[in-house]
Amino acid sequence: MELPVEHLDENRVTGLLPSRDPVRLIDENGTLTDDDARGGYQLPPAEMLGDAYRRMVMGRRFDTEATALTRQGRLAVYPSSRGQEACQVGGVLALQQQDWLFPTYRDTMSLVTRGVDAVEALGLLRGDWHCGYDPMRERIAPQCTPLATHAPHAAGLAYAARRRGDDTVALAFIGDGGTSEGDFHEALNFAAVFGAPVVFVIQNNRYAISVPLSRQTAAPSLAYKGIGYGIRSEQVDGNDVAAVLAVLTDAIDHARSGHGPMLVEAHTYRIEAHTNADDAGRYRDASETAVWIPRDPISRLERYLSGAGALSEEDIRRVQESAEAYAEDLRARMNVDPVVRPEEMFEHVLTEPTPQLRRQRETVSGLSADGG
Amino acid sequence: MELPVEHLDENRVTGLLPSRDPVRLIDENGTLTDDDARGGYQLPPAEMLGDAYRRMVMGRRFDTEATALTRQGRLAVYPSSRGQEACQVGGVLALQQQDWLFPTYRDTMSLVTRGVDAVEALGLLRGDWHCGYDPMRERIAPQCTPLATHAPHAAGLAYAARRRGDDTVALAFIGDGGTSEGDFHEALNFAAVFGAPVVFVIQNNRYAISVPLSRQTAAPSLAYKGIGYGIRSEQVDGNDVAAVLAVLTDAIDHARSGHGPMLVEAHTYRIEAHTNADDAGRYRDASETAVWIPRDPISRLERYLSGAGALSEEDIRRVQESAEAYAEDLRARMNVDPVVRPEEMFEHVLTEPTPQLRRQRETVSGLSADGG
Amino acid sequence: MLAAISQNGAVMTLAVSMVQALNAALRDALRADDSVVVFGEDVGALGGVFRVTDGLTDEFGEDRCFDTPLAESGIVGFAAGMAMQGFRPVVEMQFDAFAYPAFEQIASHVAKMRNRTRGTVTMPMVIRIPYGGGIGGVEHHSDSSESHYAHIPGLKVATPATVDDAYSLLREAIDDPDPVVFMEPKGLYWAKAETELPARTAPFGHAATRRAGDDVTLVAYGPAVKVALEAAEAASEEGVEAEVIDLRTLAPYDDVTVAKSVSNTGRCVVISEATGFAGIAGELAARVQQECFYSLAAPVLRVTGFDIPYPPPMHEHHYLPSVDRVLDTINQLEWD
Amino acid sequence: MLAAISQNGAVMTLAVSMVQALNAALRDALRADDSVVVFGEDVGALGGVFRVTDGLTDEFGEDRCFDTPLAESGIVGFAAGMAMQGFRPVVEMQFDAFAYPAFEQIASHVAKMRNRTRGTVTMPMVIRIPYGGGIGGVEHHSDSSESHYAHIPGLKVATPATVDDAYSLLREAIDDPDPVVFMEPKGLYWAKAETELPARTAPFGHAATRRAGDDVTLVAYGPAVKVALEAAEAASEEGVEAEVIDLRTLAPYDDVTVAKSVSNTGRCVVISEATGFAGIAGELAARVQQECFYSLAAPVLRVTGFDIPYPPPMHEHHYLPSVDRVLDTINQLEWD
Ligand SMILES: Cc1ncc(C[n+]2csc(CCOP(=O)(O)OP(=O)(O)O)c2C)c(N)n1
Ligand SMILES: Cc1ncc(C[n+]2csc(CCOP(=O)(O)OP(=O)(O)O)c2C)c(N)n1
Ligand SMILES: [Mg+2]
Ligand SMILES: [Mg+2]
Repeated sequence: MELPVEHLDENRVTGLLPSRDPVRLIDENGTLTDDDARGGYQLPPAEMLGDAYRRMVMGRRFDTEATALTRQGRLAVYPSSRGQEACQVGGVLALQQQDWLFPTYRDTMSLVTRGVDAVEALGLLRGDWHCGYDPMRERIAPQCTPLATHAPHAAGLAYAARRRGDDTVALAFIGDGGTSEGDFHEALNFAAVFGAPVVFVIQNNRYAISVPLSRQTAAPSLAYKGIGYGIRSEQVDGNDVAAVLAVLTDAIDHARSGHGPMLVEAHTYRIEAHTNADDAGRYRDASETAVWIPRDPISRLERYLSGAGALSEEDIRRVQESAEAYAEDLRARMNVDPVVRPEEMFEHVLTEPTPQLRRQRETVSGLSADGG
Repeated sequence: MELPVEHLDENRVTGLLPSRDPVRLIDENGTLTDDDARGGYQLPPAEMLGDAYRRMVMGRRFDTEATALTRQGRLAVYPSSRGQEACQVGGVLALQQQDWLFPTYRDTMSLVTRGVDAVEALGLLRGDWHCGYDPMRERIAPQCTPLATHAPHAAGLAYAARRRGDDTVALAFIGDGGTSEGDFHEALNFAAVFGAPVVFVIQNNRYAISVPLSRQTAAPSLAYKGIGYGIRSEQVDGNDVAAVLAVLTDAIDHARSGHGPMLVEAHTYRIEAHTNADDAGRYRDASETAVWIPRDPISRLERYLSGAGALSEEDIRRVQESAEAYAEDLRARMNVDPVVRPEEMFEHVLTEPTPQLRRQRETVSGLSADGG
Repeated sequence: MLAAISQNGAVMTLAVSMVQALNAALRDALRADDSVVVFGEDVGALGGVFRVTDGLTDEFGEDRCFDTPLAESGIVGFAAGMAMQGFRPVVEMQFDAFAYPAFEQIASHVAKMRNRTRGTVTMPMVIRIPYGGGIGGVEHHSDSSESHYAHIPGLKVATPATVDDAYSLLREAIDDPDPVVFMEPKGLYWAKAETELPARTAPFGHAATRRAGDDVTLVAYGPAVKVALEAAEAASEEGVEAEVIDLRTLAPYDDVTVAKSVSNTGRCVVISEATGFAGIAGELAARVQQECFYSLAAPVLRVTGFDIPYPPPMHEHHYLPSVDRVLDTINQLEWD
Repeated sequence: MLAAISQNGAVMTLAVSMVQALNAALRDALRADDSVVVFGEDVGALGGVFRVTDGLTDEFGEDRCFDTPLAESGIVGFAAGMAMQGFRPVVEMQFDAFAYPAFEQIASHVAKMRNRTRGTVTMPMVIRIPYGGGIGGVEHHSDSSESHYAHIPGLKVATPATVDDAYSLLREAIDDPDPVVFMEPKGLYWAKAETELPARTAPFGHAATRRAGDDVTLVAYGPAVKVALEAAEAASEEGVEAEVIDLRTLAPYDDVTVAKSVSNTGRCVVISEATGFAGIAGELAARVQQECFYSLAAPVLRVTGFDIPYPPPMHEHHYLPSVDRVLDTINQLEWD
């Protein structure tokens, strides 16, 4: 006697669910974990870890400098990703040159890690233009502020690239809060139905501004959302860059080799307030943050690499020096007022301005010529 | 050494996943299934099954009559739910008086099953007013046309009722197509986070107009969406009203007793075209529909009840007679032109019409007095 | 079959419906440019609920015309992503009101992407929206949502009122480097005209004078053009000659043609099915009074949908701008 | 603390900001009516990103003021469901552009539910939307979306320009049996006034004359009222006395006050931060020319945001209606 639907293969289900516990390769003390915690993933090569270390240090220095620039009035606002360096750097290093990154408003560190000039990367937050870099050149979509709305773009772009015969993969970052939006759902579903090579990486940093994870979801963990779309899922210790690299490299391979999208939840923590303008004391206790300090992604890798003899005191000093130089250059360049032309407002609305837009532009030119 | 997140209890996961195969109590031949297929559910009492039988027959007759009324120009359009009687009737019979039903545009049969006057139930499709019945009196939300958009309402209403101290449960029907909408996602998430007593029932009838399930989702089955919200889920043979009743009664109990929402996927099939105006031949083969004919929910229950000695030939005849009488009454009443007052358009826009609305109403009164 | 018309360039005069013209435009665009893709709900095997995409999957394959999951925001967002890779997606929203879930994608991304990125990321896509009433549809099936799109900078909004324009404007929309919201008047879908396809009419931003007249200018677009023309004929019998202007595109908007006409006639009635308050008709009236202030013999008046939700089918003839309402309004134009 | 002001009814004159007045209105409404609930993103412990809900969870508990998942459509839809059970939800959209994902719920349900059900199901809810620019916000944080809501029948749209109105209009909005989109001008959030709360001003549908003058009428609302008043002062120095009208509610709209003023002055400028094309300013201009045709000495002109996406912070002062642009426009009003 027939069932009304085909009988489900047990493996289909288990193959889509994430590991029970987040994958972790290096623990908080810088020690390699045992097989259980690894979920079958291999430690990335030492060279890659060294590179990740250097970039995390640079990234953090960038982040600190950006926050400092808000105090000097050089940035309107800055959302720090301190504590999330393993995600920001691991996500980018797992990508190849032909791949695309879809960052959110918080992921400025990932932009500079991918090679965007630091001043261009801060364009949005400085306020001279919406997107300070050329997305087509960098293969990085504009940082997305309306949460989750970039996720369907990533699915569409990845699908389109595959249709063109490219082996491009898209990696879309999203916050724990962003997963609650309808667009997250629709993006995952489109990606799965069309087999788009896109990896959705949830940086679950426990907060959406002030709203804690428990108000965002009742799921066992966010990675359990994947199976509902037929998307293979994984969860990873988002403060262990080795694990992030291993899991995302695998996920990107999965997508690139035609197996469709993947969903990865990286467990991490937002160490700073939401932005420089936020007051985290209103909604969380310093004692909670304190728990996450020893889980720091940089110190953990530093300890591991030092222990493994792959990082000397001298190496550390050198990395720090170049980070300082980088920050200094950024500061210097940010201290120059950008040149803005009010007419530019009218230039990129449509390919050809309408007669009305031309008249409006003249109004502004007239007034600004008058000093008005 | 601590994990960055709490270790997940294995039972938490398995407790949220649906049975591997849809729960089924009575098979296509009207035979009781074995324990394996039952997923631990008990057969509902014979009396309840007898009632379900009668209502399914009435429901189908209603459905046939409504389609006939489109041919007579008495209804603009009618979306048939033929073949989905077990869901329409089982869903309603599982509810108690204080509960709320949130139907979609297709679920007119569920309205009449719940006691809405047949003419009022057809108000939307006749076109004299948007909603022909009083939702507050019937405890049935207006049939919802924009797909999935009623799902957040059901969550909000259920939560609000619980806040008031009522033990009301909301049951929201949704189609397989509707599950792709962002509002479905947001509704499930809100329901879970706020522990709202709402049961979401997916009538997976394999099609969204012409789009087959395979274009709608790549999930193992739609019930696997529940775990991503931390919502307990189940799947059921949607053509077996005994199983639908058992599963939904349990789900509603679960919600009523404070355990939060549930997601139930009922596997069924849309026997007719999308509406009388649709041409199903364009997108599916008659041979596919033919497979579902023997799975008919009514004949299967009829066989079971007859075999169990709970339904005589005489009983069957009597049910058919009352269905005929019901249809005849409906036809007669639908053949009377409804009285419409154009002024009514202006009366329910705001509680107090604005001066502008009053002037606009006068325009219409003026013109319609002129016969314009 | 219409397909035969534009195949191999053969041109023949036939009675063609607007639906057929739109279908031909899609077909010809798919042929002309590999980067054109058509997708949405039910546009594949079914050919769309209005059959505008009829036969496209058959002819061009699943890769060029395909069904999607039922999610409008996803459809538009997915299209935006494809556009970033050089595709020219033409997506269908099944009905006007069902485009609302995509509002955020349209307003915050499709319309702004080019601006945001200083022109480096463009959005050459078309969002087709069947709109307007008069077809006996139940609620959500007859909204006139064009004012919302017209109010969003960065979008073009086109809406044909003739069969030729349906073809030509849609071809132009697909070729346009900017995103176009293409509003298709459902009420005119089955109206036929004798024509030869492929037809090419005036480009975006050029209104068409559908009827000449010296006494009053009727400004309309989409479904209201038919009403305007019928009203003009009726008025003519009473000795008033109306000039009827069909805007064709709401954005870009053709100030010149409208102002020229009103400067001549001195009177103007704007006709639009959309709810009047804060809609596009207000814009048109505001511009006309500004640009033609000294020519106006009477205030610019509007005949629009009322400020109420679109009513149920049995009421809709009272809601829609009718010839009677237009004539009544013309009569109010201070004819001394 | 402001809380002290309206506690135990004690009344004292203090410099109160608009944020504080809104907070007091919510507080007093929560006290006055058990069915009022406040929810949205970050409205709980944080007190809202603008602190409009500061202290409410503390005082009234998690049941009365609570955080939700990050999903605007869900927030509005959930509120609609609660309203069906007799609650009066007051929901916050964090910024103007972040209300767009809720567009479908607002347009197709909140606005239409009463109509759909012949008045049996009502939607006594308030959707609070901080809107407008001038605060140096990055993109999506400065949109003026009021025209969209004003164009949707079944909604009321209120927008205060003074501290007293912030309090009074919000209290009225919460008490209103119909859904109200409550647009809060971010640019005026921190502007203070010496006042006594609870303040009660004129009800919905009554515009306020903020300054008397016989030469020209400036029609404004929300953030533009300040610009209008400043422009009026500047014009006065040049001998032109402007009457400044603050609409207070866009829907219902007060035709009478505006028409009376323009009939007297004969000149009118409409000021609105929103993109001009097809926005509410067009409606206002269209109505004025219709209602005051014979009094007008010059066309009704508009000073609005340009037809471009809201620009980045370093450009916004060029985008926003400024005193200079208003004065320039007044000068164009045919003063012969
Ligand atoms: C659609 C939308 N709604 C609201 C906001 C306002 N907002 C900005 S950041 C934020 C919280 C984001 O949380 P999460 O997704 O977890 O990312 P995180 O900030 O932690 O990186 C909110 C609500 C927004 N940007 N977009
Ligand atoms: C938001 C929205 N988009 C599109 C439509 C048009 N439409 C009406 S029914 C339908 C298919 C619905 O499929 P499903 O959810 O499976 O329900 P079923 O018709 O099978 O009962 C579509 C696309 C709609 N009603 N609402
Ligand atoms: Mg977060
Ligand atoms: Mg279906």
